[in-house]
Amino acid sequence: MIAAHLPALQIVVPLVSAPLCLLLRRGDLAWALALAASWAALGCAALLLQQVLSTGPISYQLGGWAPPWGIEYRIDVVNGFVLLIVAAIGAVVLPYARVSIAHELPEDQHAAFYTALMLCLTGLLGVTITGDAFNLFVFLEISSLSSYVLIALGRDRRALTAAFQYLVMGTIGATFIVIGVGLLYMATGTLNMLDLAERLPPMAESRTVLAAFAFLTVGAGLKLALFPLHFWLPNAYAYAPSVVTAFLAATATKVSIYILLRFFFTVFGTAYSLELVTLENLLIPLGVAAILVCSTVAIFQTNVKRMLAYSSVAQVGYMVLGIGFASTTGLTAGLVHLFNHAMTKGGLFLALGCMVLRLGSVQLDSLAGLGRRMPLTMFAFVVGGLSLIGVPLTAGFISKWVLVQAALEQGNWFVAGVVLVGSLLAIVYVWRVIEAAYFRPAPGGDPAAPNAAAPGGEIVEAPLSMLIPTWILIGASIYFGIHTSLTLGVAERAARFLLGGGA
Amino acid sequence: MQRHLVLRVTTKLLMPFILLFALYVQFHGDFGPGGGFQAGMIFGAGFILYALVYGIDSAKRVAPAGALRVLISAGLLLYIGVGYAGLALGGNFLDYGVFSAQAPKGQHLGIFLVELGVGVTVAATMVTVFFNFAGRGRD
Amino acid sequence: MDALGLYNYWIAIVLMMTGFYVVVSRGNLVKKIVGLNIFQTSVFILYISMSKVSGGTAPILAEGFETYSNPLPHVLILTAIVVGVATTALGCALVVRINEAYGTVEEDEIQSQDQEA
Amino acid sequence: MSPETAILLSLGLPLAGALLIALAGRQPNLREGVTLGTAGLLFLTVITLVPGVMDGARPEATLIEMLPGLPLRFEVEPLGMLFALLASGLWIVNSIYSIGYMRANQETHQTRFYICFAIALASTMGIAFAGNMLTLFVFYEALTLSTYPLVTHRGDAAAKRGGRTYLGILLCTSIGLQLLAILWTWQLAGTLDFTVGGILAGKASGPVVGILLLLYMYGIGKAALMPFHRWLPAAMVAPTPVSALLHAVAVVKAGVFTVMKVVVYIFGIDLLAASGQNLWLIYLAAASILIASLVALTQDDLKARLAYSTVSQLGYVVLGAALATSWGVIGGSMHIVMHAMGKITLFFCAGAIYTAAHKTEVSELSGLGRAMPFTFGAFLIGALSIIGLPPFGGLWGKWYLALGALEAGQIAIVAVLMISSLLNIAYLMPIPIKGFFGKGSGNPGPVEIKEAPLPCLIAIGITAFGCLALFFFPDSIYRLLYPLGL
Amino acid sequence: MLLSFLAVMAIGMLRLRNLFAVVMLSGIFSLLSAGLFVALDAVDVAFTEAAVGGGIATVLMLGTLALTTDREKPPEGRLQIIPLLIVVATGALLIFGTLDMPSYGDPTAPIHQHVAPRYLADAERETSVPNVVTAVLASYRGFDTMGELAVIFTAGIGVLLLLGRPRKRRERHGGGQSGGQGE
Repeated sequence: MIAAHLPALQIVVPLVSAPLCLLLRRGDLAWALALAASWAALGCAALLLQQVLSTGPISYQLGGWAPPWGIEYRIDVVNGFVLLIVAAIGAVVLPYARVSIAHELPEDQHAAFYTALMLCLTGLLGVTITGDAFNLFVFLEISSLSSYVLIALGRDRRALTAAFQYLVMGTIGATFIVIGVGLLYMATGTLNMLDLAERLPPMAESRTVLAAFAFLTVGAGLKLALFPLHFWLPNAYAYAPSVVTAFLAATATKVSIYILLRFFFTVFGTAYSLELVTLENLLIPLGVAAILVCSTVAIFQTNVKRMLAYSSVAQVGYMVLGIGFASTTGLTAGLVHLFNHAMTKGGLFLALGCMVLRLGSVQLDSLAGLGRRMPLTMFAFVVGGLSLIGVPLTAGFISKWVLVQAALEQGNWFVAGVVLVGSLLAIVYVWRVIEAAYFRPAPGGDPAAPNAAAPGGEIVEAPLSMLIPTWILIGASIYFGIHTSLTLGVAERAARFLLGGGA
Repeated sequence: MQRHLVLRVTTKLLMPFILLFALYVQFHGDFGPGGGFQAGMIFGAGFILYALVYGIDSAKRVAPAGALRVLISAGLLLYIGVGYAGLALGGNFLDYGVFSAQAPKGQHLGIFLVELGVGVTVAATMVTVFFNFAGRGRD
Repeated sequence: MDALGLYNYWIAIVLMMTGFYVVVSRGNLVKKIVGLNIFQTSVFILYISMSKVSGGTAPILAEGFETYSNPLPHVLILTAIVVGVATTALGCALVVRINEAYGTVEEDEIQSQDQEA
Repeated sequence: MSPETAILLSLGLPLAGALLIALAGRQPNLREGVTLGTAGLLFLTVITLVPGVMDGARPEATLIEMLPGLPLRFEVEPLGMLFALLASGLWIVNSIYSIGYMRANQETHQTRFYICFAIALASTMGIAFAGNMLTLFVFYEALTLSTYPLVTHRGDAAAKRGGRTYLGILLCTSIGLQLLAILWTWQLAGTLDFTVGGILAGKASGPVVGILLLLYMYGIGKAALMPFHRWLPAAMVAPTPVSALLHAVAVVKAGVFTVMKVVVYIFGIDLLAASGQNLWLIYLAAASILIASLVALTQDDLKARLAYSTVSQLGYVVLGAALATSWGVIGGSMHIVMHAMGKITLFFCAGAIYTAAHKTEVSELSGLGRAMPFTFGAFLIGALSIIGLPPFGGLWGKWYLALGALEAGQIAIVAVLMISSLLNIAYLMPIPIKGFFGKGSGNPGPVEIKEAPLPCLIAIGITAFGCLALFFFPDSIYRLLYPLGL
Repeated sequence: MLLSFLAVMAIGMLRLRNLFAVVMLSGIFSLLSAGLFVALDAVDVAFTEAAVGGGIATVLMLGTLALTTDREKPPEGRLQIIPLLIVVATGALLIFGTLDMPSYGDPTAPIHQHVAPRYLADAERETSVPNVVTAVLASYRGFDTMGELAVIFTAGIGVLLLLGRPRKRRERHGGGQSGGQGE
């Protein structure tokens, strides 16, 4: 009974928890509920992926109406994988949230905060799981609106402007997607993705379809901060509350990338996306530019959160590269990096959250001597940083390895070089932090800023409830750097599926 | 505006009609244009009018923030609840067919319920939003 | 493909682009929101125009009519409108807060304030 | 104990040691006891592997499959055996020395020091026993990272600058060039396992081999092939035991060891010799030898002078590899050992001098020899061994190298070897001579200067004796290395 | 014709400096488009658009103006080139896209052939609701509507979170929303 309805539960369990959180009013109760819901969601995702891996794609008809008349949920290896990532991050971030939020938000907002967080989770999951183009838009908006709110809750007033900027950009992006979907609908008369995939090839020449393709690409590009469209991201990540940053950085862009994949390979089909439109000529240069430019910009940031935000844009570049190659290896690289980067960045931002809790700021200078005073947090950051660089035995190494493989397969030496240069740039910005934390003496007298949270200005290690989640993610980024059969295996199957089942 | 007698009276007179119309739109949506969403909008608008004329405070007395908070959630919960009911009765999520022996009747019932949910949440949200904006202005 | 047959779409597109231009070119936050509204409303027009069937009538089944316009776009747009107003509400709320924090709703002034801060 | 367990144990022991050290951080005696104990056990464990390898066995152990078709795999072969023996053996000595040195100079963060040292050794073992290029690369990076805190040990501005150069050059070369080369190899050969005769034979030829070789040689920054040698002098800021670790025990040795492995087991000397791409490498190495020696002449800071001497000595090993002849390979490998023994002696002495007299400049050493004869005597021995005079081990390395050069028909190289030996004399001998015969330059008169603390002296004694011993028993090493020639 | 009116409105909004007028115009814009929707047989949509665009949205924006300012500071004279280019490019792309569209009102267009007919044919029988729009909205695509409701809900929460607490006198950056009581 339950098993048959997992796809619905995957979405509805977190969704129903949202209004309940609001009703509970008391922050801690709301938190407990949200926690439970997110773990349930993780459970669903795990079961779903396991089902898919064993018995192939699942289709679920909402309202019992057969597609294309009703809305269909369709889970295959690809979005099963993404679902797992998103749900996992949600489940890890929530335990962390309690202390961090208690510190960053006033008491009477907690319940509403968890409501918004659960809505965001619901939206992201919904986007990932759905098999209906318009339904995708609706859930995309749920996640977007809630994330605008979440970002605006940051303590710095710049959070407000960042949120507004994001709102404008996001809305434009969403509207573009609507236009794209509308054009597709106009051309085919259906909204169901598979149905579209069947009906599009005959009209591959149609200019309407081409326009739709363009609008969808740009719209998704805005959402995933594809290089020239990334300007909203750094501020948004830098000024949002720590938990929110960690959550969004690890999930939102990933889901947008999934949207891109879905439309390119399932709806339009490999043949169309890569042979007619020859997308790689667009994606690969953009990816390269993203890696080089944004990594360089990251080097010059003094706010560590902002630095990592820029690095995120660069990392998106790697994934886009992977997609651009459009070979099995390339897609595998993209997907595996999707996973690895989610773990690494999530962990890094959580570590930063611990610092915010104790120091009240993540300016490079205020981290001085932190290596002695918050050893566990700082070491977590170091490991995460290494994974970002792509040092062996970390997840980052695996993604880079596969990615360069893909580049070499196509004899694309330039890109291979760029990927490695990207890691070199990463060394620089990661090391600036490490040096500050370990080899700069702590400012005497009052450590950290005047707004240090800990009593007496003495900096102590972050509480376990925050350290453990941080280390879970960091640990994951080590574990999946050594034991890769799971990630690589699934990612490769997904890549095969996209290329094979796409056209 | 506390002193404009005409306004106050006309509002008093209009109020029932607006609300009535809202209800009509709500429940007649199946047959004519309209439905939960529009109804909620009208209801909210009517209430906002009331608030404008009689002042926020009296309006808040009628609909305290806490109550609104509950209502907002209630509507959504109702909708989701209907979905769960579908599950519980062995159908798919949001499958209304199972509510009754003959599917169409079930469908009708389900549609009625979800439209109600929509109406409640929309109206409550509108009023909340308005209150928050207005409340912002005064201090 | 007679041009006349596309006239509707084209006007809609022109409107759309006007709104879009307001959004990207104007520094006043309120005006940006207005722009977004125009932008979205015109998208709605585009959708609805495609649902029209000449000689059809509103898709409320009744005796004496057999051709109806296509209901699906209407449904989609109903949803889209709601999403639009939700966005507007949030946007306005943000603008109010920004105005409180910065004392202005002009993008450039806000930026200059952040610079010196 | 079965070979597999021995292999895994030799990785696990240092790590376990690091853990214990961390726990024992509070009581110095216990902490350093642990260090010594671990070192001893490690050495014994490695010893157990020797007989088998001597008889041609190639014990293996596989950890896990890291990437499809690319497991973390270990396989002990002669070269690695030798390297492991050397590193684990010298670790004991070095620990003894460290105890004396670190305490005498009241260094801070001693716990961190010993921990990182142990981890570095673990990575060294990993490099030594690596069964494929990926494994080697993994531990190569691990070694870089674990030694970084040692280099920046003091934490002051200079140390940080040094550390930055160290890390910058090593990581950039390894990620930027070596990783690329590895991936390319994987692309070409479809395997990265070290196999006798090389894996690229028939897969690559002509210019490809040349480019690959270039990528590898410069990608292995630890081999300090000019012009990527800057990190070595930069790392001089570190305390002396660390310098010893860098120069003798682990780091640079890991570099040249990797070079050897790549040439012998990835390219295969036949392929290299056939492709003729090794010529430029030969000249490069020769140039590196001579230039570095000349630079060493100009250095007044003792440690810096030794550092450049190291750069030039590494040139020998690379040269041996580049000659791509059996004698050359054997000579190069043997030189790894000989140079390690000699250079560690020299560094110990330098450290001892610093500890006892706080002198770092060569010009200040006049007359010190009379105050600390033992140290300077050891220094003399080390120097002679480096120069390659009998009766010291250094001779053999150069001997086989010269043979290799002749075998390859590179008469010029033989000349280079001779010249560089003369240069060695020129920059090394002045130090003991000054020490013994130079007139004590008054301030602080040699009177109150005594020998360094006992542990240091013990260590120095052992290594100096080592230099002597190696001269008399080269044949065991030779028998161990002999299969490489094939 | 109606459309042309709309165009005028839009241009007006672009030019006008007085935000109050602009908002009013946008209200009228919505109402006009509502009228247009009626003309296009989309009564439900028209109804909603009137209620939303003419009503709520306008009220919201007026509220915003009341809380901020109703003057837009005159933008630097020259009209920005890059935005214009972006816009023109997008527009051109769309026009290009329309070229292959079925002409307006053409009953043989694919959208009238594929999915929709089933709704028109069976909705009443299957859901006993004559208003097909309602049927599709609430039943066939009921899940979309649930999502839509969630969006509204989100907006409500958002406004609650953003404006729900009385403003503080000084809102310097660094210590933004902290302290103070909820409603």
